[in-house]
Amino acid sequence: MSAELDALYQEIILDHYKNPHHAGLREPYEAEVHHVNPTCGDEVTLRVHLDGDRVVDVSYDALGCSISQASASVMTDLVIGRRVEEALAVHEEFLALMQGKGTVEPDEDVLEDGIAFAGVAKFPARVKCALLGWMAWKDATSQVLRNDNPQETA
Amino acid sequence: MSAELDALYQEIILDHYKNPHHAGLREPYEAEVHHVNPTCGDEVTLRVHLDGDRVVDVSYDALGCSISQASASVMTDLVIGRRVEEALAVHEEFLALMQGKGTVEPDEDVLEDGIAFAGVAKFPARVKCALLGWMAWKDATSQVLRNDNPQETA
Amino acid sequence: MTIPGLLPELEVIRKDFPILERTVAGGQPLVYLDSANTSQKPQCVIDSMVDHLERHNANISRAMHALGAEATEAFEGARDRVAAFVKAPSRDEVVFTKNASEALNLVANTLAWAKGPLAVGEGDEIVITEMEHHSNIVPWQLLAERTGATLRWFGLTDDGRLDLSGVDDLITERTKVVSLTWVSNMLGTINPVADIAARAREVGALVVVDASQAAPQLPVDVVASGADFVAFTGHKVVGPTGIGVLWGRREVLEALPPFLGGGEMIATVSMERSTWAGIPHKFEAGTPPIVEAVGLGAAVDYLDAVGMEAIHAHEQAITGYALEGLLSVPGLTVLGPQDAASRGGAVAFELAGVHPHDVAQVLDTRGIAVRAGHHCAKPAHARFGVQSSTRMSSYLYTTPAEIDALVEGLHYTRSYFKVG
Amino acid sequence: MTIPGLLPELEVIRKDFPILERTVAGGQPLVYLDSANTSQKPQCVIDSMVDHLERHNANISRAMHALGAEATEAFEGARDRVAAFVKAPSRDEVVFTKNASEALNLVANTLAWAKGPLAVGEGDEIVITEMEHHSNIVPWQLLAERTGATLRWFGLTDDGRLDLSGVDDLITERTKVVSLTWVSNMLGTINPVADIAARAREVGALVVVDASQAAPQLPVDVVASGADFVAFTGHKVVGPTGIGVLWGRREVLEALPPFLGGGEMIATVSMERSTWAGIPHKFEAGTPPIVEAVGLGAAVDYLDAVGMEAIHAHEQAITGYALEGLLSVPGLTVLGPQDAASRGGAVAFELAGVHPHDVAQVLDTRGIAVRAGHHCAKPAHARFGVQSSTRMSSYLYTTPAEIDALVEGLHYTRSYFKVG
Ligand SMILES: Cc1ncc(COP(=O)(O)O)c(C=O)c1O
Ligand SMILES: Cc1ncc(COP(=O)(O)O)c(C=O)c1O
Repeated sequence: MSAELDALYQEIILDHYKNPHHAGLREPYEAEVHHVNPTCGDEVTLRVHLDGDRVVDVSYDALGCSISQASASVMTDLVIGRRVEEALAVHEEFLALMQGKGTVEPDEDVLEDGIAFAGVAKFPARVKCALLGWMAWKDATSQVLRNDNPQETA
Repeated sequence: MSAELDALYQEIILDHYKNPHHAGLREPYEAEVHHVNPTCGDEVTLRVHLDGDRVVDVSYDALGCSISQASASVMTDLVIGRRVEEALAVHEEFLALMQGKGTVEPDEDVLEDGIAFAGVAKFPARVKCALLGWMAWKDATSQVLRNDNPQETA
Repeated sequence: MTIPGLLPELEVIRKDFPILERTVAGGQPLVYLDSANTSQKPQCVIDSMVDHLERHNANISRAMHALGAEATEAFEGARDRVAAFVKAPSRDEVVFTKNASEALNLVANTLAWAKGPLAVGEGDEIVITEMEHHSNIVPWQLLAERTGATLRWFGLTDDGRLDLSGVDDLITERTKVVSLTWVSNMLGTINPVADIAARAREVGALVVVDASQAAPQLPVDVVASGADFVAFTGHKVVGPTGIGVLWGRREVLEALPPFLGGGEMIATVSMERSTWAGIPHKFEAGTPPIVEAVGLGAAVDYLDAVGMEAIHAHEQAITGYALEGLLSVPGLTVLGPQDAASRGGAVAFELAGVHPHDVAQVLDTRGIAVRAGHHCAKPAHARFGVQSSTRMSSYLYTTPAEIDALVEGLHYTRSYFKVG
Repeated sequence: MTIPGLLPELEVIRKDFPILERTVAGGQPLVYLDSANTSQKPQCVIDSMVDHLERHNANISRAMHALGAEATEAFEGARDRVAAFVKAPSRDEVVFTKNASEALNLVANTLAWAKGPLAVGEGDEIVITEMEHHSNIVPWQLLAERTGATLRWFGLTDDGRLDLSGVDDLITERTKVVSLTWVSNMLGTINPVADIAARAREVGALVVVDASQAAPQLPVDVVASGADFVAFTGHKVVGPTGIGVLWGRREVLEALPPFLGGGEMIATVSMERSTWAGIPHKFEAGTPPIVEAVGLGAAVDYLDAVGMEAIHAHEQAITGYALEGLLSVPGLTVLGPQDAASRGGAVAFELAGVHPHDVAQVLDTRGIAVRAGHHCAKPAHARFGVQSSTRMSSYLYTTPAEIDALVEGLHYTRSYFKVG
């Protein structure tokens, strides 16, 4: 049973959980969202700061399990500094991995630390945890993009 | 199966069904009620005319199956002309017969043609039919009695 | 007996339904002709429920353990199957209720509280028909009474169809909702729902279709029906009691306020205020009918395996045969359309001189189960000047021999009551 | 292991529950500690449902044939058994709903439409508590929002009991309804419902008791509870999903307007207006959960046969043993009262350094089923400054050995996550 657990709780995940990257809420930002997982109550408040088509910062305050926290941390590593379009492509790749029920082979070149979540896909109840931060990021980003003249809302 | 049916559809019942006694709505009356059997939709409109403690007339307009029609007819035979108290006692006796699931031995001296309904008690779905007219009569009678100064409502 | 359209493997199908092997009334075989009231259940439906209760029972969503995951998958899997059964564009548009009545009340009730374009109020009109089941009348009476809106309805023609002559007077700019049955449970009439829906769309009214009698018998395509909502009930599609289905168009479901409040339908709750989950969960407060969904999933799979087209053909063949047999009984009058092609498999009739309750009683002593009464359609009975009727209704397991037994039983009834 | 109060024939009882023989997580025996979420079902309940579906299935009341009479008797017989289970003065006061959530919504919803003395409006107050399940919060939030009434609530003490210090400020002449849980599904607290009901009666308020967690564990006497309404749910009393119970005092049920409209709840229907059936049918629109009532009847019979006093003693013994074991785990904090005597069998806890979802996951790989999350009690979690917790909950089939497995699993969890 430990092997099964280890497949889920990769060292990388536990590391990110204990030491989350880019945690905390920062300014400036163009959109802030609050997402919850109604099932278990995990919550994330997340802000994005774009400059043109570039993701300059993603800051967040997350309450949740190791998987959801680590996933948010990994997500920020993967999207900050990228062009929005590229970041969205990474998001797609991560989504495909999570929804693949364990059949999708992760691409380390794209997902980097995100490949540690491959095992999560086999635990349907945890997929929502792993996606919480990503969904919040995507939502916030779309809000900024929808807004033709992005304004500071702080 | 014909024997079973015959236990239910006694000749007396079919006679009353074809030639109901005291049918039609008449004046004078002190109370009129309308009862329905919500299950099958059988309906009866019934009027009572009391003079002091005596049941002078019971008139009715009934739509329903053989059992409910015959039962109303037999009921009028049994209550008209009686003192209210006596009539209510007959009602109790009939009720006991109907709710006895076929275990109660009917008393012909009290129930007269009403004993023909003994077989109905074995058909739970038909008990409501047999009681429809009786319940309406009891309801109407109580209305008159509740009214300290009975007035013509016609 | 070979009638074109009958299911070819009828005897095999009957073997799937354990109750059909029962005897009643002192050893006589059961002739079950009350399927419009509730259908019988195939073994595979019963087995799926037993397997769930014996091996996978847990609460759903909220439970994260192995059993919880299995139960959730079984429940949500059933939603997928039901969505496929009615060709719903999205599984999220399939809301599980407790029966068709609740599904219809859900719509009427949330409209009573809706704000904005969906709000119903004074001056607005709700249109139903005179052939509705009480479950598609009373919710709208309550809505009208509570909001000050006016209830109007389509009358019926003498042959038991909707009287569409005044449609343009009835469905107008004032109309907010048109709710009608697809197939009448009393007259058998199949209504032109898509045409009426098209007219309702023109004036911007919502269209609610009561498919309680249609879903068991016809291939249903919710989008093609033109409706905004389609309701039906589990126990009439060879599924269990305790579950019904409301399909609704996403935009409308999303715009409606919640129905019942509680667990599962929330996004977050504080003492001061709460926010709602997305559809379909917004409308599913509390522990849903889990084992019932499992049974319903197996039921629609069963129907799909037999084939809804084939079932429809079978119903039509049996109904045609039944109409012929019934009309051979002297003094018998069939209510509703007389041709099988334009009707469903419920046939209500009168037998001169014998009250329906007595007809049903005599048939019952011969093992034949039919329904007598108003069939929860009092206004339709009133329209035809009758207080009640006898109704036979067939389903995919009904045989011509059962119809013969009915017809014979009706002849016997007449002789027993010495009519004619 | 002998602990005073345990059910003497525990191994025999376990044999009644087929699912307990299942293995999970690669061959490990199932340790089911999630009974407050939903209970497992004994074979006799499952068999009663199968027998009904295979032999007696028909619609009720409306069907007059042999099967219809059998189904009606089975359904109404279940009402008699449930009435006896909660000591209802009259079977007519027992309304079948789809779950406890619907039962609570039924009361809140009909009060929104009530006229006369029961009407709720501006200036009126509704009192609940901070430890309610979402299903006893959201319906009252909706009622308050829709009528302009004000929602108020009892706060909680640090040890997880109702803070009754301000009761006279909270329950006043303005109070129309007091609704509270008998046993908390998160904190385990058993509330003094009769005392609070007495106070509410003084000011003429209606009292609604959510007995969803009480009915499975305690002998319930609805009259002694002092309540006007008592709600519980079938699936937590070893019955099936798809059925709940609302008991209500006759006068109040009779005075309330109808809830859902449709078949079965009417006296008569015309297109212009309808009248209602008497209670309980007035509140049971549409085909009711028939096979579910059959299962529930068998379920309460089963519990009565084991004996509710004995079950209560068992729960207390197991809970005491569990509290002891849990508190031996370093870093573990139990939420709610710490003594078994004043609480029910659900124990929510925190484990320092490990998120509840992760605790549940590790336990699941050992075959142990617990619940993690907010347990539909977000406000109670917020009160204790936690977002979620892990909850173990026992029932009449729970053994001390299962508690040992849990405690061992928690030690393992700590070591796996390298805390302490
Ligand atoms: C205290 C309490 N109230 C209400 C409910 C709601 O019950 P149901 O989900 O069956 O409607 C539950 C269980 O989920 C509960 O524990
Ligand atoms: C046309 C129609 N509508 C609605 C219903 C109500 O279904 P249920 O009783 O399952 O809610 C029925 C069946 O009773 C029906 O035949």
